[in-house]
Amino acid sequence: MSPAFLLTQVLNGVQFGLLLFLMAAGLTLVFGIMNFVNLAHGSLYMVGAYVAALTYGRTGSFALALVAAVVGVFVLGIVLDRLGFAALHRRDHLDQVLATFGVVLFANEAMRMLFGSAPLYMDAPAALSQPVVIAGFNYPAYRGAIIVAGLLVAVGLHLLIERTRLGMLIRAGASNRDMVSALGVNVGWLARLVFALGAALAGFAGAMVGPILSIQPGMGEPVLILTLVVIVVGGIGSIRGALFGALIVGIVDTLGRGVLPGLLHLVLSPSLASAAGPALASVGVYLLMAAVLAFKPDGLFPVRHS
Amino acid sequence: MAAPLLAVSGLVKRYGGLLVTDRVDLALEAGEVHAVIGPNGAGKTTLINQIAGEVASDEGRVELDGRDITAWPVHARARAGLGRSYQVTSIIPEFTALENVLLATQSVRGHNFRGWTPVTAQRALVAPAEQCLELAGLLAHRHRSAGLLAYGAQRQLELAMTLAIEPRVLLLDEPMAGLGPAETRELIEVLQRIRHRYAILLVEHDMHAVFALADTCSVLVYGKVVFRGSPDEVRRSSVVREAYLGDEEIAA
Amino acid sequence: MSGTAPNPSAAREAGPGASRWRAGATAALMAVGVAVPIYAALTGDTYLVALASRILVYALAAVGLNLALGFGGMVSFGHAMYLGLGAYAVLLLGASGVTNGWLQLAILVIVVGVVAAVVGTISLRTRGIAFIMITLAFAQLFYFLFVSLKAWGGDEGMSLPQPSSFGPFTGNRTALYFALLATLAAALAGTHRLVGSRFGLVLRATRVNERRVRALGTAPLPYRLAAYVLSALLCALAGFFLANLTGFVSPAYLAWTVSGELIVMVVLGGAGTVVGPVAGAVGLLVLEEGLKALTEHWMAILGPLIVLMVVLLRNGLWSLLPGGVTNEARR
Amino acid sequence: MNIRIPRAIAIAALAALPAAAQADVKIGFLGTFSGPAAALGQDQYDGFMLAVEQNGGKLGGTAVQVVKEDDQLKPDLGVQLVQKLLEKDKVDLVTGVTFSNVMMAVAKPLAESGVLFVGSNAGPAPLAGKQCSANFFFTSFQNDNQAEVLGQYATDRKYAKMMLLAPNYQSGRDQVAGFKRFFKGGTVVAEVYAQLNQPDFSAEIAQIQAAQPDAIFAFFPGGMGVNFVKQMNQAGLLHKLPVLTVSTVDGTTLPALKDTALGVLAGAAWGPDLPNAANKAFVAAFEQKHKRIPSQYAAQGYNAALAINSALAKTGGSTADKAATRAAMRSAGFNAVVGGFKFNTNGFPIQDQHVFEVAKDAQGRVSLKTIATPLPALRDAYVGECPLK
Repeated sequence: MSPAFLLTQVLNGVQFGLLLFLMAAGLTLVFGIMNFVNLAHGSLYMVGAYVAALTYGRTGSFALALVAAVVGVFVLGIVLDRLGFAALHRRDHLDQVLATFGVVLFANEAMRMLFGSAPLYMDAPAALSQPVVIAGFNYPAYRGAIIVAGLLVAVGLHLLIERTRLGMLIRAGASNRDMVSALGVNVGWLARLVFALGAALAGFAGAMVGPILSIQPGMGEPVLILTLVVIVVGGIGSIRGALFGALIVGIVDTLGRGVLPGLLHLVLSPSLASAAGPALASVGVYLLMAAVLAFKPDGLFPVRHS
Repeated sequence: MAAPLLAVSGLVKRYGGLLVTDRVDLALEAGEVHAVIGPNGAGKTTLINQIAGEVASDEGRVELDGRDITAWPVHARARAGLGRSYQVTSIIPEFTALENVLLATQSVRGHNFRGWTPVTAQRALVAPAEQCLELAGLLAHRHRSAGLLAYGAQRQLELAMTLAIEPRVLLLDEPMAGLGPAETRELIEVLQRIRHRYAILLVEHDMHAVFALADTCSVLVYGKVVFRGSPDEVRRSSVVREAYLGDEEIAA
Repeated sequence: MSGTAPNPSAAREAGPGASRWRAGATAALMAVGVAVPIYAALTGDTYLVALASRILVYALAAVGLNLALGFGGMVSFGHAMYLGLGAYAVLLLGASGVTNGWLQLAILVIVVGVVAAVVGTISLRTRGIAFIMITLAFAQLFYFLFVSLKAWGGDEGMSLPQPSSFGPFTGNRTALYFALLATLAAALAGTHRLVGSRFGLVLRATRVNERRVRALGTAPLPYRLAAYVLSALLCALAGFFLANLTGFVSPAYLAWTVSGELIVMVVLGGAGTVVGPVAGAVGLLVLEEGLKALTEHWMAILGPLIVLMVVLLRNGLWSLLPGGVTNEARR
Repeated sequence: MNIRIPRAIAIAALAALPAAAQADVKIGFLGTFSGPAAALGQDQYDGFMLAVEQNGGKLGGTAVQVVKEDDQLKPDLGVQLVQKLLEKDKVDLVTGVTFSNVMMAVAKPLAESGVLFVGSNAGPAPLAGKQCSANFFFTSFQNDNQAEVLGQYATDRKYAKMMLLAPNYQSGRDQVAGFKRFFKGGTVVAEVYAQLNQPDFSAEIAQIQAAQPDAIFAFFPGGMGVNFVKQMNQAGLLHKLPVLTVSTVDGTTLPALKDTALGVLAGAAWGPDLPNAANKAFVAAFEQKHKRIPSQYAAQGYNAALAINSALAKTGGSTADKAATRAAMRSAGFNAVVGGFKFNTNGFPIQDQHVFEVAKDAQGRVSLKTIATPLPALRDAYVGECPLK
C-alpha cells in the first residue's frame, strides 16, 4: 500500500464528501431553519440530473446544462413550496416525512412515465473527460472539477451566511425563528427562498453527478440516505457541520472500501479477511453514525439553540 | 436544633461568564411559606430548577431533611418529597384531568411496570388523586380532557399534580401566572388551606399573593439575594424599591 | 421532548357514544378477519387467505411499531430489523434442528429481547431526528450482515427447510391465518389494556412531556426502553409469521424501505390509536393492490394520495371515526 | 426518448384481446415492473408478448391469456403473487421472474404446485443443483454462465493477472466463482467487493490502478454498471486494459452509455448480431415495434414464449396432463434466437456462450458485436448435483 495509493484514496474520499456536501448543505439549511424534514430532496437532485442530461443532449453545452438544472430546480423549489410544502412546515416531523415520501414515489414514477426506466445518457464535457496523472495514478479531471465546485459552493455559502443580511437572517432563523419574525422579516418568504436555495443546490449536485452516475428513476434515494447520515453526523442546521460531516462520511466510506480490505489481509487469514472486509466496508458509514450519535446525540457541530 | 426541612447553601450557577445564581442560601421549615421575588431575569426559575435538579449546580449544596441531595436526579428528588410546579402550564393535554393526577399519584406508589389493569380502576390510586382534585377544586372536571379545560382550571390542575406526589416541600414557579383576579383569589385560598402541611418555596410576581401568603421574602437580583425579611420589611425596604425601580406592583 | 413525536390525540372526549363507533369498527374488522377464510373456503378463492395473511403480518408489525412510535413517541426508522430477525430466527433455528414452533418462539423472544434492549439503550440516548437516524443505522447494520451471510443465502435469501412445527397444524395455511388473527387480536387487546395502565400512562405522558414525568418522580428511560423492546418483540413475532407464511427468508425483509412502509401504515392509520395501525396496514396494502390492477404507474397515484391523506386527515384513517381527535385542542 | 404510456395501453389492449377470444391456456407472468430495476422486467415482458402477438395471440395453436403481476422486487410479495396466479387466476403456466431473490422465494410454492414454470431471467445456482425441479425450465442462463465464458476467454487470451470486481452479495460472489471456474493459467491478483448499489467507484478504480492487472472482470448490473463504466472511462482506464463484464453493458444500459462503452466486453448467450434466421426476424420485429434494439432480457422472454409455443403444440394446447406437458417441454424443439438450444436435465439451457464487444452496428448505433465463442454448448456447473435424470 503505497503513500501515493493512500493519497489517491483520500482525494477520492474528499471528492465524494464534497459531492455529499452539495446535497447536505441544502437539506441541513431547510431542516435547520424550517424544521422541515424533506425526503423529496433526493427527488430534486434527480430532477436536476434529468434537466442537465436533457439540456446537454439538446445543446451540447455543459455550462448551459448546469445553469438549466440550477435555475430549473430553483424554480421547482419555489413552486413546490407554494403548492403546499410551506403548509407542512408547521406539522410534526412524521407528517413531513410521510408527505414528502409520497412526493418521492410520485417523482420517481413521473420520471419513468416521461423518460422510461432505462438510464439517460450524459458525458463529461470534452475538456474534462481525460484523466490527469497524480503520483502515478490516473485521476479523472472531472472529479477535480467536482472538488473545485464543492469548495466554491462551501466558500460561497460561508460568505452568504456570515457576511450578508440574508445570511444573518438565516443564522438567526436556525436558532430562533420567533426572533426573525420579531425583526419584521417575512418568515414565509425567507423560508421559501431558503428552500429554493437548498433545492437549487440539490439540482446542482444532480447536474454535477450526471457524467459519473446513472441518471434514472430512484437515483435520489441512496444519496438521500447518505445525505441524512451526513447532516446528522455533522449536526442539523449547521453548514459547517454539513461540510465536515460530508468530508468525514466521504473519507470513511472511501477508505473503508479502498484501504480497509487490504489492511485486514495483513492481520487476518485471507478467507476471513475477504469475508469481513466488504461486510465492514458496507456498514462503515452506519457504524460511524451510530458511534457519533451514541456519544454526541446532537452531532459533531451542533447549532446552539437559544 | 434539628436541620431545616429544605436547606440550600452557597448555590451557584454560571452560564458562560454569567452568574445566574450567586451563592444563594435558603432554609425552609414545614408550614413555612418562603417567597422569592425579583425582577425578570433575576434567576428565580433557575434557582427552582437547581433545587428540583433539572439544572445542575456549579457549587453549593441542597439538603432535604438533613440528606444531601445535590447530586440526585430529578425523579429521585421528587420521590424524596420535592414537588414542583411550572410557570408554563405543564400538563398532559390528551389525558383527562384525573389521568393527569393519577400519573402523579402512581409515581410515588411503587414502580409502574404494571401493564394490564386500567389505572382508573384502581381505588388505591384514584382515591388520593380525587382528593387532590378536590383540594384544587377540580373534582367536577375530572373526566374532561385536560387540553380542553379553561386556563385557570389548567393552572389548578398543575397544582393538583404537584400535590399528588405527596411532597413535603413545594416549589411553586409562578402559580398565579396568567390568572385573572378572581382566579388568583381562588388559588390563594387553596394555598392558604394547605400551607400548614408543606414547606413552600413560592416564586411569584403577583405581590397580592406574595404578601398574603409569605412568611419570609427573599429578593433576588442578578442571582443574588439582596434582601431578606418579612413581607412588611420588604415593603419598606429601600433596597427592594431600588431593585424594582419603576415597578408599580411593589407600591400596591 | 422533541417536536418529532406525533400528537395524535391531543384531547380525547371520552363520551360513551363516541367510543362505541370505534369499538364497532374494531368488531367489524375482526368479523371480516374471521369471515375471510370461510368465504374463501366456500368460493374456493384460497388466494384471498394468502393476501389477508400478508396484510395481517404487516398489521401486527404496525401495531408493534405503534407502541414505540405512536404511544411512546419513539420514531423508529428501523423496525424492519426486528421483522427480519423474527424471520431469520425461524430459518436459523429450523436449519439447526430446532423445529418446534413454541421453542422457536421462546428463543426468538429471548434473542430479540436482548438485541432490542441493547439497541434501545444506545438509541434512546438520542432524541428527535437523531433517534430516527440511529435506528436506521442499526437496521442497516443488520441488513448488510444478513446480505453477507453466504451460508444463509446472502441477499438471495433461503427457503425454510421446514415450517415451524405445531403438531397437526404444521404448515396448514388456514391454521396459520387464524393463529395470526388471534395474535393480532391479542396484541390489540394487550395494547388497549397497556395504554390505560400505569405503564401506559407513563409512556404516553413521556411522549408529550418527559420533563414533567421526571418532576413527578418517575425516570422515563426504563419505561421507554421496555416499550421499545415490547414493540420490537411484536415485530419479531410478525417476522416469525412472515417466514412461515412465505416459507422463505431474505434480507429484503429488513430493507429500510420496509421500515418506511411500516411508518406509513402506522401514521396513515392513526399513530397513538390502538386499532389505527391495522386500518393503515389494510388501507395501504389494499390500495396498492387496487392501484396495481388499474395501471402499472400506480406509484404515480399512490404518492399524491399519501400526500393528500397527510394534509387532509392529519390524524390518520382511524380518526375519521367519531370519538377521535378534536382539532381545537391541537396546537 | 422513450415515451411509454402509449405502449402500455397497447399492451393492455393486447392482453385483453385473447381473453375476449376465450383463452384456453392462462399464463402467469411474474416480473419486476416497478422501481429502479423495472427495465429488465419490462424487456422480458415485451419480448414474451412479441412472440405471442406474432402468433396471433396463440401459443401452440391455443389462445393464451397472459396475467401480468409486478413483484416490486419484494420476495414476500412474489410468494403472494404466485399464490394468486395459481389459486385465483388458476394459470396453467408461469413464466418471467426477473431477480434471483424473488426466484428463490417463489421456487418452493411453484415446485409444489406442479405447474410448469419457464423462467426467462433469474437462474440461481441452488435451482440448478440440489433444489432443481422437474417443473422448472429456464430460457435464460444459470447465473454463473456469463461469467464462465469470460473466464474461458481470459484463459484463451492468456491474461496473466486478473482483477475481479463485483458487488458484495450472493450473485456477485457467484459471478466471481463462475469466472474463476474457467480461468486457468493466470492469477487473480485481487477480488474487490463493492457495496450493493454504491454510486461512487473511485475507491475501486484506484485499487485497479494499484494492482495493475492485465485485464479486469466486473459484474455490476443495472445502474451500477452505468456508474462503473462512466467512471472507468473518466479515469482513462476503459481503453487501457480489457474490461470483461457481465450484465454491465447490455441493452438496458447501452442507451445511457453510448460511445462511452465502446470496446467493453460482455459475456452472454445472446446478442443482437447472432446470425441465425430466427434472431434476425426477432430483432427486426422488435425494433419495428419498440423502436429500440432488444436486450438479452427481451430475447430470453421471446425464447420462453417460443418454448411454451413448441410444448403446447405437442400437447395439443392442453396442460391437463402435467407429466406429458413436462415431457413436451423437455424435448421442446424450437428455433431459439440464440441458435442451438436444448434444456439440460435440470431444466437449464445448453447453449453457446459468446463474448461480445460494444461496437457500432451497421446503422451507427452502439450495440453488441460477437467476437468469440469460447464455450459452445455450455452446461452449467451444478447439473451434477441435481437428482433429475
